[in-house]
Amino acid sequence: MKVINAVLCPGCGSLCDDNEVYVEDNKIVKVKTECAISASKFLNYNKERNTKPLVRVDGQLKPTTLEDAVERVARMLVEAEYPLLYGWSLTSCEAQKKGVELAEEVGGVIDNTTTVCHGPSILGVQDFGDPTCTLGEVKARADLVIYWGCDPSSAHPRHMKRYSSLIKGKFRTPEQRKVVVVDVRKTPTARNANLFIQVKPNQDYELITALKMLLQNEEIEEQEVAGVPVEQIEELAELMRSCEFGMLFFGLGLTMSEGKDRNIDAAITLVCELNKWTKFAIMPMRGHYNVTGANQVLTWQTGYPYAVDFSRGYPRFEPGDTTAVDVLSRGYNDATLVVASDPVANLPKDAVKHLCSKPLAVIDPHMSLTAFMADVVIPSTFVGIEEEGTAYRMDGVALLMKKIVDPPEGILSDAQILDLILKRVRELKKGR
Amino acid sequence: MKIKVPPQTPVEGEVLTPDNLAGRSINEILNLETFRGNRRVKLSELFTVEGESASNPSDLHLILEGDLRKVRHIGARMSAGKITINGPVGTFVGFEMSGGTIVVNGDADAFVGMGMSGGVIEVNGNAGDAVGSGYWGTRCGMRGGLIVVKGNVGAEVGLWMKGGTIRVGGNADVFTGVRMQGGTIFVAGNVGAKLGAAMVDGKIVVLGTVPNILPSFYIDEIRSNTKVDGDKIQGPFYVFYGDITEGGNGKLFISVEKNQHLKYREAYLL
Amino acid sequence: MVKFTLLTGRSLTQGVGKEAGKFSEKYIQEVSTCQIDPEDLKILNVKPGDCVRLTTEYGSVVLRAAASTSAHRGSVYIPYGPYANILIGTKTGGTGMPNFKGIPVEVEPAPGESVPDIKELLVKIYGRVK
Amino acid sequence: MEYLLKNGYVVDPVNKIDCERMDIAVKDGKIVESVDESKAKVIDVKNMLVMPGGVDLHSHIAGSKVNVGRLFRPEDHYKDYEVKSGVRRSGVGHSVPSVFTTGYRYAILGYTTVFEPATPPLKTLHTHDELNDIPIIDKACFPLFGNNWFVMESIRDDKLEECAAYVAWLMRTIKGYAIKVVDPGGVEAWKWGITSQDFDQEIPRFGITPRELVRGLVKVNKMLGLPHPVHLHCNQLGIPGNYKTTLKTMDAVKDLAAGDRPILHITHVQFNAYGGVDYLSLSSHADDIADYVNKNPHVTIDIGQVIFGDTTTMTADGPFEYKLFNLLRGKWANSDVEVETGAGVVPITYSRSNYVHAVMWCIGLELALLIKDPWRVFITTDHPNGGPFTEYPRVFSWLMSKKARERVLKRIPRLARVRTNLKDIDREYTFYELAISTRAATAKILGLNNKGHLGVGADADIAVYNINPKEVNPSTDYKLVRQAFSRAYLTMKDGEIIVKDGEIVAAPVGRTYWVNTRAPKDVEDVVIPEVKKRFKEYYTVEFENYCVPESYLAWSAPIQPLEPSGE
Repeated sequence: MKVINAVLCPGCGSLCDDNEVYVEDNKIVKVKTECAISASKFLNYNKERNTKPLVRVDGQLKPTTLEDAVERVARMLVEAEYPLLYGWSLTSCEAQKKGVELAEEVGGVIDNTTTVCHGPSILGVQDFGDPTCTLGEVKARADLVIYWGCDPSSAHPRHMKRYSSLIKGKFRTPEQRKVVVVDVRKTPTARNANLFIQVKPNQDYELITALKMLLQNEEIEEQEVAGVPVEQIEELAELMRSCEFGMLFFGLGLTMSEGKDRNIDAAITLVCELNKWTKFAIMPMRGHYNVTGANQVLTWQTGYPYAVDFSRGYPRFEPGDTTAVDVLSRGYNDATLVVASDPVANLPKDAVKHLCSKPLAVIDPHMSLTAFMADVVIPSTFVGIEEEGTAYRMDGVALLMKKIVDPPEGILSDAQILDLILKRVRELKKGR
Repeated sequence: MKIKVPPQTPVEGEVLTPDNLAGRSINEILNLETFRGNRRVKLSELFTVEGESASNPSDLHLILEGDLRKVRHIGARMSAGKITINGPVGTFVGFEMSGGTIVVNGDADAFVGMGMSGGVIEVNGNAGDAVGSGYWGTRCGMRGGLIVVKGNVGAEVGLWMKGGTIRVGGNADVFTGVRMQGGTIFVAGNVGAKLGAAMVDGKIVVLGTVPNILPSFYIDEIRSNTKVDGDKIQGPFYVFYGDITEGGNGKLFISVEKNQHLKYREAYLL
Repeated sequence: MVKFTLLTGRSLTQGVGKEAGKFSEKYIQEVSTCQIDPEDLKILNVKPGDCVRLTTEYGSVVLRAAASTSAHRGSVYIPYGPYANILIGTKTGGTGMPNFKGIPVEVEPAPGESVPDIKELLVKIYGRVK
Repeated sequence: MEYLLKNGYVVDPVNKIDCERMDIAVKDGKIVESVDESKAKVIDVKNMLVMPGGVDLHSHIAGSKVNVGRLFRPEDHYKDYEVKSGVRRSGVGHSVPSVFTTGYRYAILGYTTVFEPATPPLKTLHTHDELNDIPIIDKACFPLFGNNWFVMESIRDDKLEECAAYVAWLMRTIKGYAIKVVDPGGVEAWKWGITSQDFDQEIPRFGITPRELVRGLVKVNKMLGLPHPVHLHCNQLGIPGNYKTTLKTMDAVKDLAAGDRPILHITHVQFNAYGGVDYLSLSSHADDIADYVNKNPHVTIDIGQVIFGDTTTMTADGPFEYKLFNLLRGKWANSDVEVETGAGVVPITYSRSNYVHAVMWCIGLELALLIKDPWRVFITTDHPNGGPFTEYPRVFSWLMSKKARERVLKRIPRLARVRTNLKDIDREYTFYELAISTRAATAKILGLNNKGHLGVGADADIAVYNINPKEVNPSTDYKLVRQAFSRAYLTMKDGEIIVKDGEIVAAPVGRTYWVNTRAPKDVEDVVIPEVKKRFKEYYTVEFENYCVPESYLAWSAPIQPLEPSGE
């Protein structure tokens, strides 16, 4: 039995890199980790695995050769006038780079799942900036940690113990840290917080506004705001003002409810305001393990982090129009390639309806719901288990994921498959 | 010009401005290129053209017919002349336009008049989100001109707006006048929540209902009427100022009659 | 029929189940269950495990009801997934992001109805598979 | 492939060639004595200016803060884009261009080597990820050490050898090139919200002053024999009256110098040469700085010239960016990095009619003109802090023409003219001096023996500009100078033609240099396990995962350190 140390978990945006994985006969037999999602990932990744390229014939998915599948995807993309290349958050930066190159070559729109997680956060950043830090800064210094509209106990199970509220750092012990949760529900994280503030759905913006008023010593002409008594808001304002290093982690509770980018606008400007009082930083809790990487790669290659339209031969960014849900709901695209994501499970019904009404190809290690609906399915390796690759943690720290076991025979990585498609696309374009 | 068949993929309409078309013969216009999706196509593939061109953009009246829902950026950066669109139209109508007139006899999709600095856009139907906003990151919305929407508008009307006027005949969704820095928004119908959020200057007049007022606005007075571009609008109105968190001096004029649930704020009148 | 606010979100079970596969019992079970406050269940006259029909402006679906004290009164919580998506609209307010949280929803008991099988559901709504 | 560039006017200061008509022969990527004219491809560059490829030692082109600048400024790029064509990938430009565009635009200016001067060690995998994607040019990155806990603790405890071992380990582990110090101790203070760190003030909770820290790192640099001196961004950057700090800093290491090899490079000095007590009384002290540099061979500087227009400031100096944000109230990004450093990004528009900006503009040029030895003052805009690198030709024309300077001087506020010395300076750079300051001297101070000259054995990195140096008088024809330097007639990199008549015709991969340093084995054997032990407490990543493997670099070019020159 082989023991591999310091293994990165390709689970969530925390990208914990201290897991121990035990391998016997090219199989993962045991994982030392404190995280249920991580354990499930390493031990179950091989279940419900499709190892054959599939193609839809008479309504049924039938096995085919890799060559045939690549040919079909390439043709689909070359014939399309406005293909959408969507996904990218559960794969390596190496594959994402190939994706950008392919999107540029076929004149399509490339969008990643940011569009339905922290897209609004990016729009907020583009208006106001991003006073942030790496997670180690929180570990070393934070004496106030706020989780707003996020539930790390459920979505980032080790976040608190490894990076934020429950870890000992150079200048802080866990006992010296205060934890505040603001959410519409009493989440598992909220149950252990020093202060839980239950905000009415869709009224986070009002609550942040009230906080800003109190920080500026302005009077509020209300008894309660967003369902929260003004005294309780004052209590939170005082905690924020008086801490030495405050950290605001926020999640989809802010980006998905009414206000979206404006909620983030408010949260960022709140943190800017707080820096007049003390040191304060803000960070989105990114979900998929390499969605941050997708933003980074797209940004340095195209200038824009998501929703990039190459139809005119150069990158254009018009979120609200070139974002995946808008492209699909307006019926713009005439073909879709989905890589490392499952839009059928994640996007609203009407968007999925259009997705399934046009040619659809999927590259994914899993038999996802989208693969179940696709015309062509190409199985790929699991990055971080069967394949090396770069990934970016939620705070922008890049790390190299390891290869732990060999993939099933004949299965290529996302990057390799995309490269084959790209080559074939170039040949087909030349021939036209 | 009439669109032949509604396109399946988005068409770039930037070329469709009096500035671009003036001085060209019908044949030349038919041979102009644009993009349908990623394909370069001639206008003749998309449109049939009748009538005659003019040598001066300001004398040119371009009439577009048909289903233009997937045609975006029509009238982008135009400076003079007139475009009439008979039918529904796609996103970014009048993008960064500086002069002239666009009339849409149908619904317009999102981002009407993004970054416009002058001219008039009239939508005789509904309009989508972020009417009169600005390109991402510029922190500057519409700076001048007039946008009139007969029907309803989506969220974030007048986002970052700095000047000019937006008139809405129907209802406006959430965040009307968010981050507004100047200019005037008039809504004849109802508005959604977070009216005037983080505005620093400018004026918003609402004749219909307002679900609530943000805690960062203070009541100032009750006025019997107000003016929008010189037109007298009959009140009475609650007048709020804010957004206090931005040190703002924006003004909200809100119908007293339709918003009796705000009566409790009268207690704070000095 | 009672009016609620719909919230969708992540849950640990959904996260763990997802890793086990999107057709796994664990995942499907989790994403086809809606969590409602026990008091609200009483008002609906529904027991945990019973089926309820949820209807929004955008769609309608039958799910299993579960009692949860995390969900506060007046709200219904569904983990992200193919069932929740039926109830979500595509309006993005110019941001690219649909409203996944805070949507008005009507809930009513659905005796005699059952939670649709995932594959049948996909085929029924999105077609393509024969 | 063999080439012969015929009949050009060659300017090659290393080989003391000043506008001589001669041929340059190229074979297998190198400059050679001669080639067989019947086999070689002959390119006639008659009456054109031939120089070594440009070498930029300080330009923020890659890494996390650059990408923050790209990400939060869509308005910076949406009107300046490059369409995909031929070998060229698409991209966007202006002040924070995308990676492909960065490589192309540098090559079009005739630059072939560009160093990224600030990488947080923890985020250096990211920096290399971007450097790998920048085509054509050779590059490297400087890891930040000036606020590093291990460094501060070991210098405090007087354990210089251990500090050197740590620096050596880090440099080769993450594939860095030189010791970069930004606002020594000031970023650590900022992590507690403190925005001002003086040179002789104790760094909070570390019991050491920036003076001790800088001296320690200069000693370490010598012990390790790194090819480039300590590359320092001083305390109090951007603050009126800061010229005193700059002078103090340079003087603090004077006694450590040996021979005439510079031991300290002070970067973008324009931002650190201010007199006055506030922005209203801001004035130029470039003359005092220049005077010091003229008298003391142990320092070199680059200017950090300001260009009027819109750009993006970005630096590891987080507290400076916070202060700038409070002046401008626009967008602000800050990114503190655990244990090591921080970063801030703030967009700015330098305006000719703004008194402060006008003074800044004057100071940069004064520095370049008052420092007599072009081997010790280098032309930069601290891209993109003073302005985008694409504006270099404009800077060249100002340095080469008093008339060009006067055109701008006439249009800045009167008080800015009064409180600066630029109006009284008559000096004009020659092509020879320009070649020193933009390639020969920068290559030399970086320790790149194969760059910055056209002698036999040098890398065949060549720039040909369509201007006749014998006929054109830069003093009056400054517009021609600007035009010629904006679009190289020909850029050759490693013997391959990259730019032809201002257009990109090839886009090969460029090298990434790094220094393969080692401290004595017995010291490293003690220090590295100790670092590993403290790593768990300090960081949030595992020691093993901190490493950037050599295989990660698209074209790894390790450099051996020089002979150590003692403590």
